[in-house]
Amino acid sequence: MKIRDILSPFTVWKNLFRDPVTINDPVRERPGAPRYRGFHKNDVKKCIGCGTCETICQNGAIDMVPVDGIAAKEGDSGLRPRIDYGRCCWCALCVDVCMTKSLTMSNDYQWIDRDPDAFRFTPGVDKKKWDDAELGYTRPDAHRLTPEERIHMQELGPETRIGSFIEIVKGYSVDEARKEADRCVSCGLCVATCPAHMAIPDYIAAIRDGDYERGLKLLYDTNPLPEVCGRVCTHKCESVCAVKHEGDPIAIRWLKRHIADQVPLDKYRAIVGAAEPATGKKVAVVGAGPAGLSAAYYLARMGHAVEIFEALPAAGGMMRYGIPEYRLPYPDLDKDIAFVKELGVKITLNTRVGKDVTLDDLRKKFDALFISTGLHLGRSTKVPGADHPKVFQSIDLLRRVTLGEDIYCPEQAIVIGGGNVAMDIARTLARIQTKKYGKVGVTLLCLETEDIMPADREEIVESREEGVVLRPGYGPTRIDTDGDRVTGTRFVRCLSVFDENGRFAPRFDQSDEIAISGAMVVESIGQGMDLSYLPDDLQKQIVFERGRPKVDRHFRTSLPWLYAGGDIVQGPDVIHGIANGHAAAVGIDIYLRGKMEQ
Amino acid sequence: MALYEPDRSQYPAKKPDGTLDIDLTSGKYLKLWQGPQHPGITGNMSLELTVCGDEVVDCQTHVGYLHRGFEKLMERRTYIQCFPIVCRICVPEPDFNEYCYAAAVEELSGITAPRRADWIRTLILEMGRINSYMMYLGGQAGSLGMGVIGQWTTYVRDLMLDRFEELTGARIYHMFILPGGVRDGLPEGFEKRMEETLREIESTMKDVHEAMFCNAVFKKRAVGLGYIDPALIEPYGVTGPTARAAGVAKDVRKDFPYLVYPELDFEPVTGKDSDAFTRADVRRRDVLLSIDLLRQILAKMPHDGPLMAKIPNVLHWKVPRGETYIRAECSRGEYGYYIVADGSGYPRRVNVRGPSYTHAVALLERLIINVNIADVAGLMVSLHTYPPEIER
Amino acid sequence: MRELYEQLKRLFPLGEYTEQRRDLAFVTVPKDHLRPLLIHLRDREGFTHLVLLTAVDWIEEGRFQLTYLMNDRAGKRDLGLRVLIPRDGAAMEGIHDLWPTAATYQRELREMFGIDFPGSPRVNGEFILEGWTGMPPYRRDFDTKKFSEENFNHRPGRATKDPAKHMKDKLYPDEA
Amino acid sequence: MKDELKKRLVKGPDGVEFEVDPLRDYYCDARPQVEPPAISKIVEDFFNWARAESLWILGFATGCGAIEMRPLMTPRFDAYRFGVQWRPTPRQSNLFIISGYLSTKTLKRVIRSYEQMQSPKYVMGLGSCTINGGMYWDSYNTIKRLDDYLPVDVYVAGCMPRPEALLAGFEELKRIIREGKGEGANKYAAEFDRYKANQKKVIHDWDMPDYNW
Repeated sequence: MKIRDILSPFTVWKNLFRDPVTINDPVRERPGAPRYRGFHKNDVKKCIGCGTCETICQNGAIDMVPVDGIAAKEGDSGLRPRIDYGRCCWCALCVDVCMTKSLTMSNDYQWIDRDPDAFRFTPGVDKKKWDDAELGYTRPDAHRLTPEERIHMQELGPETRIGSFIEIVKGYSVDEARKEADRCVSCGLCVATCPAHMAIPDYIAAIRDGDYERGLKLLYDTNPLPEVCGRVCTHKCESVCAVKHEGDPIAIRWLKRHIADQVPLDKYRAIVGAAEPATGKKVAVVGAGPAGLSAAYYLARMGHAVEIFEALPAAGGMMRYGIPEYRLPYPDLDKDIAFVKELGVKITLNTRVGKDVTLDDLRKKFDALFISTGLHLGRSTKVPGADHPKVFQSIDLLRRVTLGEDIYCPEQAIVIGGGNVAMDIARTLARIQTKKYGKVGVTLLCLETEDIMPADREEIVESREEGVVLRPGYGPTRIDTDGDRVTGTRFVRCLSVFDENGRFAPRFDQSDEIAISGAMVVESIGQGMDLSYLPDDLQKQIVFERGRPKVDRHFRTSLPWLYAGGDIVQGPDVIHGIANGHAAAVGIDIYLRGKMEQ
Repeated sequence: MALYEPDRSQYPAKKPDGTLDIDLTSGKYLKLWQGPQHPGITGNMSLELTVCGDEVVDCQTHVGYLHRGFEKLMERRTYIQCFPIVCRICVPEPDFNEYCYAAAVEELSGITAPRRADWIRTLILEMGRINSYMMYLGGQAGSLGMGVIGQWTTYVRDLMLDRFEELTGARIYHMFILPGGVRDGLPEGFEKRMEETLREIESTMKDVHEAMFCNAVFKKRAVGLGYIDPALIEPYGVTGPTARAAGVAKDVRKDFPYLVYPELDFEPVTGKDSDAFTRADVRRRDVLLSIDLLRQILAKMPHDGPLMAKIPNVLHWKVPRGETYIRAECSRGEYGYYIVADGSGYPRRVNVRGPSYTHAVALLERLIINVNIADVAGLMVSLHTYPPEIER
Repeated sequence: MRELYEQLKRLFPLGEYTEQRRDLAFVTVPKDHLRPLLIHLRDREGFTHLVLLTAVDWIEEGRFQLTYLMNDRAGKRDLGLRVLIPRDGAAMEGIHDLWPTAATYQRELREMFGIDFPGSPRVNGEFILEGWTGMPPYRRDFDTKKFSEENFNHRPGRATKDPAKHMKDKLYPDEA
Repeated sequence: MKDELKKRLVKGPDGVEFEVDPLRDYYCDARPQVEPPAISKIVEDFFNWARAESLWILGFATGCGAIEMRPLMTPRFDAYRFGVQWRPTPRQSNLFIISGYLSTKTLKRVIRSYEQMQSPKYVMGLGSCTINGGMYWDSYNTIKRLDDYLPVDVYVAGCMPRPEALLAGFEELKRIIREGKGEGANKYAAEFDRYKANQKKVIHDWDMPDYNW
């Protein structure tokens, strides 16, 4: 043993002269680091109650609970996360996965209590001392646990599509659809917003699993027109998608279409199932639009004999005669209708109720009636010159195009209106012009400015791409005519469309007038209904509310055997029509079964 | 077989059936339990010692006091949900769990973590290694009679925990390395504060060298204690500093380079004498190596670029069928994750190979024979085992 | 790794071969050939390090997969040997005489999976669990959540709501 | 039951055979009693003050939380200045920190250690695991609610609670003791049967006496 071995331990003594490293008051002097994952905070106003935090929590520490003062509404479940600190492990996965970034963590870490049940609280609702802490963990911007970008949808370029009526959107491939479906967080906020309350997270899960049969079955539970809805639905669901808060919403509509596209028609019956045993009851449906087809489908499933009466030469209603082919190709519409027929629904075409057959006849022959005749009367602007023969209604033109008629289409056309129908006619005219003249000459004007235009965003973008000139924010004052020719239209700037109560009351700046030249004017400012087929005595018995038949929650009018649905009740929308049809079918079924028991 | 048997030439005698002839009623032998009650370092395991006088003649280890059934729990958690729980498997050095798990899931899913994330991962692993060694050095000195070393090393370890806290947002369970990358980059001014911490550790290591390794008492007690014959290294699955102290330069960082180790300049630390003293010394020099590596990492590390690879939506992350094994060199030896995926959203089987598993049971039972009772704790600590990773 | 497999294949009847990485492969081995193969790998091929020994429960197929992961440090490669044994009356020959440390693994497998290794030291004694009378917990048919709920008290007062269902109850309770 | 714990006949050095029941012979196993407070409130307050200022912790790290106790024992946080120190044996301790999850195997040792501690004694639960199972809520081998098995005086939230939080916990515990509310040991005695029933429900091989001190 060396002497050094004895002496060197005494170097410890040099520490006698060091400053102590002891922290004076560790309890109060040591706040957590800026990134510290301390106790949770939640911005309850930003939170949408989607529950992804609950889903990801491996400790089962989070409950979604209703909170006073926060009601469920579209896009917000009204629930807020309650965290059990008897489970939490402060991994912050809930913060990382939070769709709105409302859930964060403070840098506070001291919570002592005698009562073990106290450690359960709803951040942001139960006041805690760390609610105002500035530091703490928030999800770094680049750190994402769910993909934010929507899978790109292959579309035809404007040059290709303008020359024909070929469908623009190509649809997802299986791989793309699986990737897009993978983005869904399965929160289910969309279900409430969907008028048909489709099981959206479930069918998206079916795509993820590649189980299209399950997917199709789920679709048909609430929607018998998936090919149609997958293309032209107004997809309100996407506007409340939890993913949209940081990124693009899930392409719910296109995923639905993908399922229907993947399954051939001849497999439908085996997957969805056949109708129930016949009940012997008969139901007549007037109008083969989405509501009529939907009602007929569900009634047929329930075992009732259904016959649809359609005035036009093909079934589909507005889906066929309103929506242009480039948005909804006829074969896809036919596929949906074919399956409705396959279930035993009889569709009598070219039969206008009120003319070819009276409603009273139907009343006698059938046990119940469902009317869904839609809005097929165009509304006029009623400005001077609007009654000129070269001033058209968009809805008439679209129908004539579908019927194969050669419509009048000059090199320059003016479309008045800012909704989707206006876009449809503008783009239809653009296609006809391209065929006829090789160039597009359509100007679209509407009262609304671009940010509040009712048309879908992609419609606005795509019509611009196709060469349609958009002049939002103008209202027509006069249509200039010269004998049997229309020469143009004068517009004034629209200052505001709605008054402070939100009612339609446009104000104009008369000094700012423009003149647009065009040999044709198409009015597309809304549609009305034609209920002239209802006999007068019935018209009197039916209660109307703001011009529409009043119905109960089963879409029964004031007459027990008469149900109504679709656009005439709900306003123009495919998915609402489908939902109405379904609800009415349930109501009719209850009514008929009640009668059977008597 | 003879090699694997400890030297029992003196006593007790063997019965014809091969078991030891220990008659507790004779008064010659005594059963003595050590643990599981413990104040920290040796961990919750107990030794059922049979002693004769103050010499251990037989030993059975008892583990399982910390068993939580991780491998079972992971089978019913999704791949992302496993990420927060893996670090709990080893308390003093949790990051290797996070890295091995993340790397295994990435490999099975066909994802490559961004390079910058690899640098940060390496940084964290080396920081964790220093932390773990600081626990060890304090424990080793404490178990052989020197309390003050533990006071110092715990202090510098705490400084390192401060760095961990500002980088990862937590002191002990960092939960920072997740499948796909890491959570965030370095905070501002981190390099400077890290350098200060490293300097503090270096100066403490000098003190430790003086006060512990040059200390006559420590030398007297540790030299020759728990000698591991190099021939035992492979049969007993010995890895890490324990193997390196026997002159076998086993170091996963060098043998099977992972992360950014190929870009770092280092040589594994080895020793010759394979006893408790050499093992302590190898670990002390390993701390210095880690300090050097940390400096290299901070100097070479890129400061921009992505930190996360594109990963599937974690809420339904499915991993294709397959099995893999990912290893890393932790402060105690080879740490590894064997993961079997069956194509679902949950791992089919996860097996954690902690170095303590081989060291603390079979090897300890073998080494402890003929050791003085007073040295049992010192021997246990010199193997540097953490019981939670034995039973998981 | 492929060459090693081809070479071994001439000596042993090997099954399915999966190359996971350049330096890691898994190969299926019939139960009876495991021991000679291990000895061959250890003494001739440099696979001296038994990294781990564990089991996977393929309950659907009624089999356990035992994985012996061997490591050759000099050759910088790993070979995993898969041995499939029937789940009923699962038993396997021990390798604790080749690697004494394997005895620990075998004790764990015995306790956690119920796979017997006759002759392995202390294999029937308690290892990790204490007073355990039920099914070996790592078997797939053992439900840890159910067990936990039945045996331990959880704190009451927890209740959660599904957002979609809650919204239905609040916003459209009557609709289909 | 282990062989060595079974009743057996033993031959003494004098050749006389006698029966040994290790379970009864090893332990003192009378039921615990509720200790009434001192007659005078001033005396009791004084006692409580003294108890509060000398928290002696049993050095039994039952789970991961132990790792944050070492910093407390060392200069940086230095709990000793607050009258808190760690003792190696239950006989000298009056505070048991359950540092996180408890496997049933450890629970058995914890119960014995707790019972051997001197009254009045206190229990502090660290982290989520002691409150409601924490991240091991679905594990087959850990208990979920510590207050089913031992009377807990104070809980500290966190996983792990940091040393600073532990110090705050000591402050709170001192306050509780000074107010005379640290009645864990008496609660254990009063509700002894409930605690024992819960303990025996999860510890399947109960090979020890019901109470030992």
